[in-house]
Amino acid sequence: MAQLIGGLATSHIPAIGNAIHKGLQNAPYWAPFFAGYPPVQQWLGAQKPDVVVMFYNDHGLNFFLDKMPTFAVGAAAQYNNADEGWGIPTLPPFKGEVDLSWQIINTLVGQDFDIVTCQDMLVDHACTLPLKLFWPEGEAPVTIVPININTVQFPLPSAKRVYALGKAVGEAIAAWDSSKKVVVCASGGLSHQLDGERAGFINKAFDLQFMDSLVSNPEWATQFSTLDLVEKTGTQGVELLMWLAMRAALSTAGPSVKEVHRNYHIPISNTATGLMAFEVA
Amino acid sequence: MAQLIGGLATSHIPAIGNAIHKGLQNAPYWAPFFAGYPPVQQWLGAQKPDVVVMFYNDHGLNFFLDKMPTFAVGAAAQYNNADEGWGIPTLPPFKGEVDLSWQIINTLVGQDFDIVTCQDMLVDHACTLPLKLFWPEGEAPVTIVPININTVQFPLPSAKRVYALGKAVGEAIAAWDSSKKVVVCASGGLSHQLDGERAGFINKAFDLQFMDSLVSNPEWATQFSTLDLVEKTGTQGVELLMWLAMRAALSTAGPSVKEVHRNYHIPISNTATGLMAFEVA
Amino acid sequence: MTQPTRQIEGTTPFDGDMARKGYALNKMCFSFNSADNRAAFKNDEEAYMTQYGLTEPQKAAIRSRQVLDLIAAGGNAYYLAKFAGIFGLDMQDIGAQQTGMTKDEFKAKLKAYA
Amino acid sequence: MTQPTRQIEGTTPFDGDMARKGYALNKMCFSFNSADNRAAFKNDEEAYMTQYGLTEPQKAAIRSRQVLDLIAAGGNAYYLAKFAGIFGLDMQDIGAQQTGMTKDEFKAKLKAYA
Ligand SMILES: [Fe+3]
Ligand SMILES: [Fe+3]
Repeated sequence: MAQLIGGLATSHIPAIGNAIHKGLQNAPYWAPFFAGYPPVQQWLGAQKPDVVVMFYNDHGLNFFLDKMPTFAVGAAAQYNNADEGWGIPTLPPFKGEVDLSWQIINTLVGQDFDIVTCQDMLVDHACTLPLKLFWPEGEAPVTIVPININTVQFPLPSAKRVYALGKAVGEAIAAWDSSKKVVVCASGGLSHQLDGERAGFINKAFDLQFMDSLVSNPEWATQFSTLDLVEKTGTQGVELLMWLAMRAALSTAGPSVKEVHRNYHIPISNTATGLMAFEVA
Repeated sequence: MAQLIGGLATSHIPAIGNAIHKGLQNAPYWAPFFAGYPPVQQWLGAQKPDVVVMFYNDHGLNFFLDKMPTFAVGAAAQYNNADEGWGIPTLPPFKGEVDLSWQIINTLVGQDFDIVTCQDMLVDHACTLPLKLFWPEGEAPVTIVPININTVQFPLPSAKRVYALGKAVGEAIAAWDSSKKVVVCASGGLSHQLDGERAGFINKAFDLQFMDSLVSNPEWATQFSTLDLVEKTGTQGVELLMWLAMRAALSTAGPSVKEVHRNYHIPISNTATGLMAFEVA
Repeated sequence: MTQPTRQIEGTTPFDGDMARKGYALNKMCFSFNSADNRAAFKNDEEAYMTQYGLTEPQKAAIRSRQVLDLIAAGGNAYYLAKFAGIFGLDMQDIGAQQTGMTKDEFKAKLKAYA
Repeated sequence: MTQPTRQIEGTTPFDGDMARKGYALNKMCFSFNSADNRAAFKNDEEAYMTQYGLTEPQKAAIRSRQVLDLIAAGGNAYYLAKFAGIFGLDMQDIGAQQTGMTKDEFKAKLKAYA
């Protein structure tokens, strides 16, 4: 059976791709952000996972309001990155782990998750940037299964529902007939708001409490409704749902987790950026 | 509050559209099929519903395997019919009941159904033909909310899950702040199989038992797995899931239902055709 | 796939394995919703199949017009119906072909269920 | 809508009401994923807006480049970002505009959260 060895979580922002492209990692603005990643890169270098299951939210690249899914699971052999409207250079395609995709799809539908399956799927910066941040040299030596969670159009799935999804994904990984090592990854958050008179809103106290909760009390944030989360974390801060799904998956792999590393830096663009890595204990 | 007054169920087959187009309703082959509809047409003429919530399955017109939903709810102001590959004349567009669409969407996501929302949606013969059969003269005097249930790609949602969906839709209709009269409609089945060495398979005994069960024991068919249903009703017979969703919605509107009418005729094309109409009692 | 495999006689459920295998074939058939695409296919079948990236077994199955071969190549009934439509075949033609009957025999078989 | 309305200061959740209202506007912004479409828009904004069926308030909001107006017209942040990108505006330009600050003031506001 496959082994779920740990979990990762990171913020994503298009500007990060630009900074990587321009080699600005050590510029004063960017250094406190990029400095967070080497410990996680080293951990990954030692652990050598084969597959990343990526919880992320599409930003209007692959999905539009004509067919807006709540949860969408990729089942493609290859995922292409593409122009999201800003002409930022795209990353090379990523290889899909199709067997695991179908393992997850079968498990989820079997547990009454009404997912969309995607045999063709463009992946945006939210899916690609974490892989570049964790494996900065060349192409990431992993295959992927992208799982998209709607943060674009309300009603969003509740935090509770997302947590349940993550658990089911964890169970699917554990039951996968494979000798591969898997990590789950969350891409999104932490608190930020791009739109409205409250643009630029950040909530450090909440973010830190949320990061702490993931270590030992992972269901803490499932008490909040979507509007609670908007109020506390901003309209795009709800992307922390990805972190919940990731952590829920880990909860199925062992009785507890060990925090490998974390970083928190304000601001990059309009965002409070967070980074965490967990090992199954 | 809106009133859910009854439910309809009918088979759909592209050839029916052709027969209507060519005026073959009284031809010997077609008469036993079309003869089933006038009592239901009269009932609808007396009841005068304003809105039809249509459970149907897309046949590869609006959805492909790149984004294949389990459940998709239409939220468009207008739904266009289109060529499905055979060049059969299309029907004029249907008006959407957008307020009810969002009422249903909000209720479903609130109850942990992970639906796809569609603000743009082509509707195929499965959505259009029932309306033409029930209102043969001119355009159907109703607005619609189409709800698509995957029967194309396995894993399909289980019969149990579809029943739960139908119940939630019924609850959403009952809680809709409107004075409109609503009927729920199922389009699909009954037993038939188009593909494989078993093509042409029909199971009359099962169909009749299923139709009976809908009157007084509506959850009867939820005991069956998807593969049970394939075995008993054929690869496309699983479209009877639509009937289950429709009946489940009715179960929320009153303690029981009264059967208004039924018809069952073998065969049209490769299909055992069924028709039922229920009134909330 | 960890799904338990259960055989149903003469039946191939279109599951993940089939969906993977048949993707290009089904995508081509999906394109036949458009009359222009149907015309383009008829005009040059080989070029059209190559454009959609069909595998060699899929191309052979399309050339053969044999529905059972198309299913074995990953074809899905809902999409294959659009391919059959190009040749004016109805569901009873297809049923007859798959069951090795004449169309009249197949019709009689259906009627016998009544 | 039977959803209880709850006000969050300076915030417009993109719910069903907004999604309905903003459909044409967001569809146009979604089209800006393509460089060709961005060029077509820049070449003739009015014709492009008409092609996508924008309402008069949506057209006015696009002409004004005012993000708050675009939101009021049903625009969604994820799609509007693509419109802003056409003019080389980053998220801090947009944040400054919406909050009535200079960009430096807006950056200072963000930094103060650290
Ligand atoms: Fe984001
Ligand atoms: Fe059908």
